[in-house]
Amino acid sequence: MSGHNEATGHAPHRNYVKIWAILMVLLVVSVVGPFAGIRVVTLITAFGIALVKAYMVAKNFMHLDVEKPIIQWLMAVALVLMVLLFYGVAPDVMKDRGRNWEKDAGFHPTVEAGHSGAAGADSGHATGSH
Amino acid sequence: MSFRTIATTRSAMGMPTGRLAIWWVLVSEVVIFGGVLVSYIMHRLAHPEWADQAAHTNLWIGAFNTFVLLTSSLSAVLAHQAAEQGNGPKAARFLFATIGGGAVFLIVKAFEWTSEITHGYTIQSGGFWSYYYTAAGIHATHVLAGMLIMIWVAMSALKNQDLHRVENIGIYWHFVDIVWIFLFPLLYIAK
Amino acid sequence: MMERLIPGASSFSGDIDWLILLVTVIVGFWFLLAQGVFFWLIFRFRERPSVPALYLSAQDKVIKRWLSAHYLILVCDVFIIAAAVKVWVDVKQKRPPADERVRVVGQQWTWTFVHPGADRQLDTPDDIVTADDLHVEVGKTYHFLLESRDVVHSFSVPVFRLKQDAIPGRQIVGWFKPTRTGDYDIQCAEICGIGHGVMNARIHIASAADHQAWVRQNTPAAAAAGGGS
Amino acid sequence: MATTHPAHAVESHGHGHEKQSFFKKYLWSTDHKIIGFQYMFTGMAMALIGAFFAYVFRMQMAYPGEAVPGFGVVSPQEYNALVTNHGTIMVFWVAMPVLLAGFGNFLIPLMCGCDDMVFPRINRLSYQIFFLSTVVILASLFVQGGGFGGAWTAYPPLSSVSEYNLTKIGATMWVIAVALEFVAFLLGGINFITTAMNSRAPGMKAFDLPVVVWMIVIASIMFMASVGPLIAGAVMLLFDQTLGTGFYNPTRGGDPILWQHLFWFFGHPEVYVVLLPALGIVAEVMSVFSRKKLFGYRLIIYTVIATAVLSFFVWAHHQFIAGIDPRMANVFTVTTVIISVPIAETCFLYMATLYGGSIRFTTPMLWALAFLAEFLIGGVTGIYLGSSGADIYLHDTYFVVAHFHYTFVPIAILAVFAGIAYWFPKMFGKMMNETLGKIHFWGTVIPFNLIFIPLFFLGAAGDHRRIFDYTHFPDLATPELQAMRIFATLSLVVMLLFQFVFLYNFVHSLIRGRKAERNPWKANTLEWTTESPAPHGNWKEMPTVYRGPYEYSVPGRPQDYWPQNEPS
Repeated sequence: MSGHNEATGHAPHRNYVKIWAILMVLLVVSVVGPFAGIRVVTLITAFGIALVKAYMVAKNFMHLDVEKPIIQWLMAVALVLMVLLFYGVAPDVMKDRGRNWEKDAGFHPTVEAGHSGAAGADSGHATGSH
Repeated sequence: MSFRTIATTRSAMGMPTGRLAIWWVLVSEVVIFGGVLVSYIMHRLAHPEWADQAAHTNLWIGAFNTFVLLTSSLSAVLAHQAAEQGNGPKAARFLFATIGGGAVFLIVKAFEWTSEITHGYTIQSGGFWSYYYTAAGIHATHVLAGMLIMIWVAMSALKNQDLHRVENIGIYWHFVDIVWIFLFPLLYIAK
Repeated sequence: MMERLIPGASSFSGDIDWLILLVTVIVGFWFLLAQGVFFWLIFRFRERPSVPALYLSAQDKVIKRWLSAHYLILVCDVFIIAAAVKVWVDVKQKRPPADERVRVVGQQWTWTFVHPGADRQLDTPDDIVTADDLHVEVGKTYHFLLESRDVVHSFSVPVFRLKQDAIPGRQIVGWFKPTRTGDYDIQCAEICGIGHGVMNARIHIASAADHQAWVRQNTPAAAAAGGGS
Repeated sequence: MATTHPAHAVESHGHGHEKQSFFKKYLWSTDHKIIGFQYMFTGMAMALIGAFFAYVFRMQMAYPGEAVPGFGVVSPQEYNALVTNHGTIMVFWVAMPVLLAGFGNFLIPLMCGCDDMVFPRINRLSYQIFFLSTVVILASLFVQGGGFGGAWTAYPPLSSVSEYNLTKIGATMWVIAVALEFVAFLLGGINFITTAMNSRAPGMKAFDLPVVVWMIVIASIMFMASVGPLIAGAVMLLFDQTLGTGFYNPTRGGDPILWQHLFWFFGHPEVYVVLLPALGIVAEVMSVFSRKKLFGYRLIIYTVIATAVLSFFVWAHHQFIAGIDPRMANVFTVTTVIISVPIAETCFLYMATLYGGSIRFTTPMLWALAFLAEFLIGGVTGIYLGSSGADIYLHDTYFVVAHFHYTFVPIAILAVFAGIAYWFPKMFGKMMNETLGKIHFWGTVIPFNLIFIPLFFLGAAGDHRRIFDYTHFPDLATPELQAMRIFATLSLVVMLLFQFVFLYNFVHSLIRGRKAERNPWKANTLEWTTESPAPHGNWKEMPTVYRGPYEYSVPGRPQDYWPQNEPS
């Protein structure tokens, strides 16, 4: 099955080594970025460059640019779904107080998970005020 | 008895079946990693104090592993190029280089984790470490699975068989690479 | 409609009953219409000898006629959404100022209620702590501070039409205003382990005089002595 | 690459039919039909188990504390485990394997006109993983401490901390089983999607596919797109249980609400994942037995896609009172109620198909019509629960239970029986007994309504879910309410007893049934153009497609059907 070249019209030549070299430069930048000590710069060099690198790998190595549009849409939709998940969940999970609740800093459960104890196994009795 | 069914050889939408399938695999992988990363990002933003835990990760090991994975991606795409030219043995050699890259990645990771665990930073040590080990662990499992499948693909590529699989496993490998590209800043740089 | 099944005893129970009735009317109309048409179609177009089936392809005009149901349903939806959101905002999103606050703590498998006592302030020595019995006064607006000490519970008072999950590690605030005296069930409505089925409590809604009498009788002795001086 | 010239290519089957051992033919087969049967029979066996659970806990509810015949006295722990595993099994081990994997495997290659799935060995692996998950979930009921009892939604910390659920091993095995099951269906789903996309018969365009194939594919895509976060969440839950992490532990920076979101982000689309194949089966059956072209074929698919897309935006309506931000609830109310528009449109289009038809009341048609009528009840009662204001009261009451059983029973029972009665000739080469089929039909549908209509009223009266004994709640322990519970329970027993009619009919027809011809129902779709039962490889010569699947009663033709593969 060597047919997909004709089928999708892959670009015949790409200089993969050159792309790899660019990726390496970007990697160096993202590692060096935090040493500037400026938060904004770190964010850009870390996540901005991660996006660029991911885009380059997807485009050039995975050949997503010459892939069928339906595949490009698929990937985009999957990513959009994750954004949707984030914005659906964040109001509840990401904050420490909401419209009608706040996280309880002094919360002590009856059982500390991971440190197994016998307490809580039998029916709890009413304890005093919080 | 041949396992190659007529169904497999058809291509009603003008795209090889294997490649189509691998993209669907990636859709399911995007949402799996998406679930972990969305949860992690949310908690990370909610807990600035996790930065103290993150400060103990080793940036240089992370950077080295990024380098290894990016390079292995290069050899994977070169293997694809060789396979397109019909040169199975050459493709297999590049694939073995990629497998080697994956092995280096996992070995480095094993040493990194061992060192961290002996310093007392286990999966129970805090929220960041839980996500750190879980996200990187799921990723490492994917690297391992990709290597095993790649060995199988390379063995048949040596005999000039099933060369289309070289591209498919390559697409998967690049995806695993992309996941790491995001894990690297999320786990190692953001402090 | 709902009052026949279960009495309503809070200021918003009537609103929720009204919303349920509204949905029943709107949805019931569509339901009966659809079922009526459906059974008529089944009866009318049963197989009869020498009557062949029609060959209809969905032409534009026909499609449009069927699509118009879209808009009708959408209009009904808007009514339902508007009513539902209004009730929701009143019950869950807005909170009228409180006359008193009570703390409700869920725990496997009991409810602990902290009443503010005579001074109407929580976290003072005269707080009255009870297990599985909540005493409130009719006509007063209460804010409840809902907590859980272990797993997810759900504080459900059917006569109030009120329900709110208790999440460990969070304090959730809600409100209610009893409008009718009597003793009613409090349930845990979220599965919470073996004893979920016995995690029952009672709410005692009393008139002002009766409630004050209860408060006096149950004020902790130490607090009564200290508070009286 | 013969497929680039579809009209001229004649594909024929290379490998002959060598004699195979029983093991190779039925247990280790890569044949899509056999794998479909494996899924279907496993699912049906699990349905019996799940039904038995329902019988036991309904009996306990009706006669609290008394020994249940065939089980004994039910302890609270056992009650929780039964309720939990009834839900889990019925959704993940009955509805999914039978509808999606069973019918999907059997139908997609036959309806697409190809010899097998595109990846037969992955398909086999999919079933093997699924079988393993079945073993794990069943074994979890017998380990020390008993089966997991934290409801099928498994909200942490109850599910994540063994001191709370008291079923350390059972809870862990439950998570592992569910995760394995997801992996199995991901592998299966990739097969379904690629087969339908890429392996259609020459001449067959996407809109020549029968609706059921579309539905199964859309369902697989939805499953694939929604399950990822839950797989991640399940791994995190497993680590919370076994490795002592704190992903859902509020004292350690985690959040119990996170699981609820991850679960329902999958959990709501999941409802549509099982609904769509059922809708597809019903479309096939209704079109054939009313001898009518399916009305608005494309429109049905568009409305279903609209429903599928919308269903990703509604998940938090399961959490209205779970402590989520009340303002978010308003958003989710809007999306939830709006979803009624496309799904009602789909129902109208189905009903429009009946208009002008010539309806034959065969057993499959009865099941399909009952599906529509009953599903409508499930649909309209959903509006109550989607309206946030009303959900404050109705949430976690028996109203919810009745609502989703009015969706799931039509989906996983009525539509499945429609499918089995319809495709039985093609599956096994025998006709099913119509009289027994109709007895079974009425014996199932009438008690089904008698079970769940009382539950609506019980729920409205304040009965909340998963309670093993209502005598502790004075307001609920009234004789009237208890009489309704007993009535529902007895109806359930009647309904379960009538299932033996089906089992008898199934086995009897398999052995003694009248031999089926190729096309006993005079249907158009491709699976009826091969022998009954379809041989390995499906066709000796692969079919070519010339028209859509629903050309019934075309004027000017001697017959009232026009098979897809018949040259014009």
